[in-house]
Amino acid sequence: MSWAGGVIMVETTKNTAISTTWGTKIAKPVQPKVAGKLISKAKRPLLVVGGDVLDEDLLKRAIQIGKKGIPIAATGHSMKGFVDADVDAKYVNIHSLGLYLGDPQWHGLDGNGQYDLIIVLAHKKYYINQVLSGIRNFTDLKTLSIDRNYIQNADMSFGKLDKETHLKALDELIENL
Amino acid sequence: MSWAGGVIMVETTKNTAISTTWGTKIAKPVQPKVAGKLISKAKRPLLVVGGDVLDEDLLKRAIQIGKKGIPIAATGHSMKGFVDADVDAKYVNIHSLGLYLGDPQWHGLDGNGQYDLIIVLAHKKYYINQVLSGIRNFTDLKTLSIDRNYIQNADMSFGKLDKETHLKALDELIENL
Amino acid sequence: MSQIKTGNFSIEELENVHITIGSVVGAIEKEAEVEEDVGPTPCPGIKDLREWDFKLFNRYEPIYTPVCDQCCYCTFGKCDLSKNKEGACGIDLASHQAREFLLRVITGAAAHSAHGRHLLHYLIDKYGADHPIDVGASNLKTPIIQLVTGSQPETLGDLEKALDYVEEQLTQLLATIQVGQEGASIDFESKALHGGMIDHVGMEVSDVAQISCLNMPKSEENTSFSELGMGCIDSDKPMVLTIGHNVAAVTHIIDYIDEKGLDDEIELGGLCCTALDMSRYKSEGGASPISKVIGPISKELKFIRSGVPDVIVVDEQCVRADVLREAKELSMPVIATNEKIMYGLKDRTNDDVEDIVSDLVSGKEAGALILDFDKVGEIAVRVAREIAPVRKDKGLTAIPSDTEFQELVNRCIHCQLCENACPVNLPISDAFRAAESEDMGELEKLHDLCIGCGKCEPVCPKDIPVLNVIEKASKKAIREERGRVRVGRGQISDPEIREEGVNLVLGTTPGIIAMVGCSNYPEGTKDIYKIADEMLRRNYIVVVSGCAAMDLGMYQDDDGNTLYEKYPAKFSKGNLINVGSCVSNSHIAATAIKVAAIFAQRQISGNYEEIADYVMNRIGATALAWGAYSQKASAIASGCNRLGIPVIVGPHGSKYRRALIGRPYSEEKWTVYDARNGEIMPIASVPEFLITTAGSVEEVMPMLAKNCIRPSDNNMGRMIKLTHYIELSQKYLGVLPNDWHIFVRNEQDLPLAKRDELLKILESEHGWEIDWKKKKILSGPSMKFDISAQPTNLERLCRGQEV
Amino acid sequence: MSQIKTGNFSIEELENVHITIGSVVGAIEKEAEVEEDVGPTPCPGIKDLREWDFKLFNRYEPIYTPVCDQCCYCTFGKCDLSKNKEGACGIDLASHQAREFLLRVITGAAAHSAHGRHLLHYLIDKYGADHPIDVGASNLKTPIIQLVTGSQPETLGDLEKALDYVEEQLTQLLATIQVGQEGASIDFESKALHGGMIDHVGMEVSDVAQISCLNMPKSEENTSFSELGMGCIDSDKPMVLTIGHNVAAVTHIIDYIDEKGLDDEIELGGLCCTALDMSRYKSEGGASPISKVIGPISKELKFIRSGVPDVIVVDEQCVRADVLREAKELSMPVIATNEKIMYGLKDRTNDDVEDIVSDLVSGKEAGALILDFDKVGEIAVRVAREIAPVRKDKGLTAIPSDTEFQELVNRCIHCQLCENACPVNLPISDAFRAAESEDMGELEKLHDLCIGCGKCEPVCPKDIPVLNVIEKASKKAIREERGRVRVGRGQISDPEIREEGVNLVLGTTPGIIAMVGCSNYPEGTKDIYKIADEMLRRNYIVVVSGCAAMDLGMYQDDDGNTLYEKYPAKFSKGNLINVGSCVSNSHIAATAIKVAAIFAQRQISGNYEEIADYVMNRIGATALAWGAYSQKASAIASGCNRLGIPVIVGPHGSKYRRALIGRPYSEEKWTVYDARNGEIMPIASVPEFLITTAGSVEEVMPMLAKNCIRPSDNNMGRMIKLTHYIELSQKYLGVLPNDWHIFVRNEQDLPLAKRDELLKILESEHGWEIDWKKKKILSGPSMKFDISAQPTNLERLCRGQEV
Repeated sequence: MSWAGGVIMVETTKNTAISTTWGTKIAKPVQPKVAGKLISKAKRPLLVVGGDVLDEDLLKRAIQIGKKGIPIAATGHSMKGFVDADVDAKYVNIHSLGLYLGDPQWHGLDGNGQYDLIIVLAHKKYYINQVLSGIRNFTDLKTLSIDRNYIQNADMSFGKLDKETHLKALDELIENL
Repeated sequence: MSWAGGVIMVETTKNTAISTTWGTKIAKPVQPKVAGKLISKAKRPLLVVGGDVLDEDLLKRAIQIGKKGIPIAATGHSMKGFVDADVDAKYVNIHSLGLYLGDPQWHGLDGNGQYDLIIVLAHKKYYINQVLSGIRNFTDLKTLSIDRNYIQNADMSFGKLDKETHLKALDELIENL
Repeated sequence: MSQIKTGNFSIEELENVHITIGSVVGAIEKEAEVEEDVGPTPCPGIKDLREWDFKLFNRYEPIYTPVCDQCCYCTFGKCDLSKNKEGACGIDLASHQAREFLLRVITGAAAHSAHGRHLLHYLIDKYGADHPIDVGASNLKTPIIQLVTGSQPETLGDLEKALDYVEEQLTQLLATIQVGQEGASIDFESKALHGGMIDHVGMEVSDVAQISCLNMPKSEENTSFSELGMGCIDSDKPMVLTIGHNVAAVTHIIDYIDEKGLDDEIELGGLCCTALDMSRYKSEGGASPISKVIGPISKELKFIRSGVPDVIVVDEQCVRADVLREAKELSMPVIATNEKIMYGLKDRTNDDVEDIVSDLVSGKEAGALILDFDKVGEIAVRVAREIAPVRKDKGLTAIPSDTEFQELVNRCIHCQLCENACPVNLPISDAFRAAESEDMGELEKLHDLCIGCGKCEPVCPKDIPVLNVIEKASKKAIREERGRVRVGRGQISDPEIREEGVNLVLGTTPGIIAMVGCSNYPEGTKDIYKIADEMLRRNYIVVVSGCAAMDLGMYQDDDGNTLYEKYPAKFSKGNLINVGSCVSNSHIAATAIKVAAIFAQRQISGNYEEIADYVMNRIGATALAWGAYSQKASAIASGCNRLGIPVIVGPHGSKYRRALIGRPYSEEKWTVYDARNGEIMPIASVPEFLITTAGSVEEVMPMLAKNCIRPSDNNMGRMIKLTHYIELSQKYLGVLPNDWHIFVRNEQDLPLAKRDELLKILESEHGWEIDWKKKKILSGPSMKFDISAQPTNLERLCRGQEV
Repeated sequence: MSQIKTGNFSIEELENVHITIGSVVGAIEKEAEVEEDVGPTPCPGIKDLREWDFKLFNRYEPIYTPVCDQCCYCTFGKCDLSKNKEGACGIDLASHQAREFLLRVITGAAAHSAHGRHLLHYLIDKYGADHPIDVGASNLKTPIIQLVTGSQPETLGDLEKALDYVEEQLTQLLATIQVGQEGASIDFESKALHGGMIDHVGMEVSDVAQISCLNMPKSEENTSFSELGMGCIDSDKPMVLTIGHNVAAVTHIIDYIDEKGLDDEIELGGLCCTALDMSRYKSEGGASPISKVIGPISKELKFIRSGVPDVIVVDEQCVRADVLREAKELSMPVIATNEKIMYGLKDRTNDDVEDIVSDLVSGKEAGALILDFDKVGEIAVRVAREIAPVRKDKGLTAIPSDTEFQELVNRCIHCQLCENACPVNLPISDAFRAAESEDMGELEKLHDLCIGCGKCEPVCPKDIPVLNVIEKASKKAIREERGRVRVGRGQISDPEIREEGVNLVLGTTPGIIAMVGCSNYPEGTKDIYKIADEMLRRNYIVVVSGCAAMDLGMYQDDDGNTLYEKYPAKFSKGNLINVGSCVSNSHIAATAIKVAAIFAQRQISGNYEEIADYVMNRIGATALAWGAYSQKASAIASGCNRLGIPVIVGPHGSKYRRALIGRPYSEEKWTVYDARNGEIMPIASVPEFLITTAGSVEEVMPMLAKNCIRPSDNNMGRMIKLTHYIELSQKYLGVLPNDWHIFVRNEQDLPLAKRDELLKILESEHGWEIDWKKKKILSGPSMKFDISAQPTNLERLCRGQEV
């Protein structure tokens, strides 16, 4: 199967079943490579991770993304995973973050200004969908989910993946950063 | 463009934009030929027409369908169009019809028993969507919209069509009855 | 607080306490208990009329047409309930729809009752709790309150007790919306009817209170007329526009104008029921109102965008949420006068009038919250007068100029997103295409069909202000949009009932058509005019209220007469009666109660079930809320339904989620008892529904006629009703009704002019035996005609059944 | 009804009238007006505390996370409001979300208040309106009622007036849900806080009434314990299961058991707050309850499916909608005892007890509606005893046998539709896969995580009863699911407040953590135990109520002690207090009011704003509704918020649609006045929110500690609080908080053990000047420490500002 001139390594756009709707919009399924390119092209991306990132395999990859220079908002208790990781990670409550992200006066977690692409990873599905519902309706930010679940309220999202495929997809994404 | 071994004469599956959702289900877009076959295969189809059928071009086609032996439920004030048409048309209020259709005790408009496929044509979009919402959630009937608008609460529907295409689509459908 | 126990006692020791006894609460309750003429259910709780409701649902089944398959009430969810699945709390889709409907009903009931409470606080404050209730030539002043609560309020203060009851019941009902409460759809349905009944109490309190205090017409036949329509405003004058339903604040504007003699200097016009109630204020005895009625909510955005108003005064209900935003664009100050709508505005209630006027005129503030109505009266008028010259100079309007218009029309890319968003799916794209070729006709056609919601605009990818374009194209139509509405008269008086009751019960007056509700019409405003005109010509009594009453008056015949001028306004066949505003709807249901009380001498206090049974079986009344849009309409309809009055709503009404419809083919459901002996009598399947929708005015006409048929009709009455049913079906559907024969009990029920033809059909198609010599039906009818039969659904009312 | 005007008058002529004076209404109102110690807002209407609300919103901004982008309130729609578009009535998404939140709040408030009204009718009927209010060793018996309404009820009868006020306000608020009312989100927000405040009045009425009448503990420290958990029921005995929140009917079951001496013959257990209130009934003075507590709503389906109950008695609230359907499957009769939940059951209230018992035992009827509580008491017990042997014989349970279990597990096709439908997205598919290989561990793990909603089942294409499979695999866990809960004690007494007030205001008691709400936990029941244990070890006062109070007691330490046995129950640091059921939540907010009244000698009657200001600035309390699920929680939280108490809810709480969160980086928002002179003082950004969510218990712990910091802390207090904040952040997040330094006013605020380390960081990372010899901060802090400063948000309270 081909996509836009490239070979797809990991297929992440299947299994986008939803059980309820918020409205007429749902996330566009996205392949890892495209996701990687999108992040690379962003001026101020922010990786927002949740507590589930403390899973060893996921944490490793989140740190790899962080090491590519992407700042990390460590929500929930995920901060614990980044303490000695030498990445730009800061704790923030995700609901507060949802508020700040929509505020043009906010200078970002590091004081360097607002973000333009929000990447979410390792959250409770229902929780991140709610946070993204706010962002989607009240800000102009682009959002991208690279989580294991299909996160319908992001602008773009992987489909629902098994753990192994998810890790491979993240690897492919990281390669494309 | 090919479909299931046949040539598509009139393309009716585009333009299925919706402005609001009722839930996670929306009508599957359908081509006229498929719609025609579906009706032909049904044991007890019922064509439910609304007041907009009094448009001359539409009425002609509704009568043609009726002449193929499909009984017609003439809702709203559409009965006026069938008075001397020599088709099996009977007036019924569409909301009442929605109730009767879900009742296994009902013997149909003609006393010959319940229906298995409900075909809708020439209704107010918002009204038929509501009636179909009830049918969809509380009965096991199959529903098919061959209206000009995309009727999302049917099981299958044409997309939104301009008048001319719609008439052609109906013609193609009639050919396939 | 202290409680004094029941008993004979001396309370002399209270003499040295400085008190007001708000109301001698217990006294009334006690009295009610001992008086023998209070029925079994004074102040019923949720369960007390449940058996009656279940009887209704046995025949009229709830049918659900969900607007959403999901439930999002609690954080266990949200849940997909499609295909009647259970959600996280165990509720299924049917029960959730019934709950949603209940929520709509109690929201509407709360709107009316909270309006009533506000008004009552205001009126008691101004006129005293002792102020007597006076609604005109009636002993039966508050039929609904009496029927429901069992007591008969005599003063404003007494009305408070009725509202206490209403508020307690509404709180009980609202509690059941909470997740983890009722589990059965049928019990949610009963609760919804309870809410509807409560709603009518709230409405009656509101209207009776204002009629009693504000010099509104009191059951008057010859009330005056109010000018009507967007076209009736002299836009050269400063204009105060009022919007809403609660006339309290607005009366102070009229008083100020009166006091200062500014009648000729200023235009005072209103949208929605505040407008109707403004026209009733001080219009007792045929006096003419100084205010004008612009129209219902569908005109709100259109009229504001026209730029004509100079200041807007809002109170509560049916006020668009964007009034402040829209008005600000055109430098129209907005004065909010009610806690329910405050728009985030600064509370200026205690500020100096001069400061407020200056802040509003200068544009320093876009609006003000002012809860002191004397100040509102003065400020509204002064601001309008001061700001008008400036505003007119600037030519402030949202309507595009000719050049702008053409540019906007050409900008359209025909993506049809506006059509998708349009609640009535108007062919906007085609109309724009026509306008590109300078044919404005198609756009102009949209004006009357358009409900003025503005949803087309935010979805337009080219930022075309679609509504403004339509309005621009419709300038001529708007200028001609002027008519007259008869000032609301309040209740039907006892003497009128005494005279007309027999005709209604025997059917010789073919029926009462109550046209109520708002402007959410499927095919434009004229719908309502067509229906009224047809039914009036057929001698039905047409009773109207609220925005339907306005829209009716928008059309004139060739002689320049509106229906109000064409038809007299007595409670008698072929008459057209405007009872008043939204809360005056209570008088319509009250009319049926009055017939039972005055004509049939039934005891009504706390005797709900018996009276509802009487109404359902004997009073041929059908309500039509053709443009129903808000939760209030569902409350009003449910109140009618519990009382046995069927209601038809327009096609949009399917979005109320549930109808109550009978199955005419289930014969076992269509029986009553004959109260004379308890025998079961078959009846024809009418009313065929308690609430349903119809698709077009043409469909509605025969439905109205048919659903005025009642078991109590005598031969003459039945013949008259059947004649209209058959004629209307033939006229509008082109055919004899499928079911006309089921209404025939003997040959005398047959329409005279068609008797032979119909007898033939009965013989050939239905196998009835006819004695052609005598033109008599020998066999066939499934029911017999017996003028002295006493149809009832209540076994307990049958002779020999008294407990 | 008659109205007697204000004045000195003789009412001797009333002597020959047989009356009850329900309440001397006006008298109280008058009294209140003349007494000088009533504040500015007795019985506030919607607008009266709006300015206070606006102050709150200025700092704590509403942030909306819609559960749905559409509005379906009226038939103009439905409307897509995504991207904050306006709908057909002009409302935008933000305002609609605020309105939806308001609707949740008033629904919850109505649930509590309607419960209170029902209870009060019942108690007045039984004990008389004169029955005195008695809540224990307190003069301040009804702090919330007094604060809000300005009056001090002394008897049950007096409580009715408070409810009248509540019901009027709820009706006003419900009215604003109607389309065409409020247009500004900020005003909907103010209305939501109004509803929250009203809710606490309703809750206080409910609990105070029952405490006063039902021999419930009255501010007792040493209440007894109730057995707890699905594992605590002896399934060999007949069992009566009660479900709901309203203890009225249930007391009659206990009375019947007592009367007949059946304690040992029957198991009486309850789900949700009825269970807690059953355990309080007759438990005054340390008496032990005969009833047991099964658990919260998450156990409801599980426990019914177990087949253990023999009869189910439901009252109101938190009762699954499918109880009748589920119970019927297992031949468990259901007795409905409240108008709010009638399940469509036949009303048997007036039927003969023998007939009802026989119909239920024989299975002729699946249940009965019985509103006569004496009958309920007898019938519930008799039916349980008669039906139990039959039911046990048949081995009725929904839990599969071993063979069935394996078949069901193998039937799974791993389509994951169940996981998609699961509110917490449990890895059901993987657990089934493990079970296929006979590893039950994964399924067993789900048991505690599963909230027992059953949504997995209708979506299963293979008709697997997923919940039953999980429960089968968890039999051992369920058997071990037993603990103890301390019987709810009611209010905190005046003397306790007198003793502890100073510690709270100065911060030497680090804070009050109020753990409330239900069982919608993100990671299972143990969450709540972990939090309480951690905070108690740190000397926080932990106050619990409702289902959170149950779940806490489910876990035991190695010595077999629950937290209730580990920690004493006085209102003092390091104590764990269970106030009681859901409506006892009012006592938690009341505690803060009591501190203001008793410790600080503030006048509270009708003085809401001042007291809320006091609470917000001086009382370090944070509420945690970790498992909040229903509308009630949003009402309780909003009542806390208006009073200045911040609330954290679990991640599911994001589905309440809106949070109120401050922006710590907006420095201008974080100031107060110093009441001594009106000077503006900067403060640290705490509480940082009024309501927000957190993702995990680990995140919550430092949040709790931080948000107990208050401007009024003295150095010792601030040091203690900061120590906990820093330690908890390090323990659970692995790092120093980003913002710890903003709480440092001088070196004495620094945690003693870490002072040097922290001073270094202040110097190196924040550029503060340190005098290292004296270990003193020379410059850096953005605010000064002044023990005598009087922080307030109300300019009017500043010296020289009195009007």
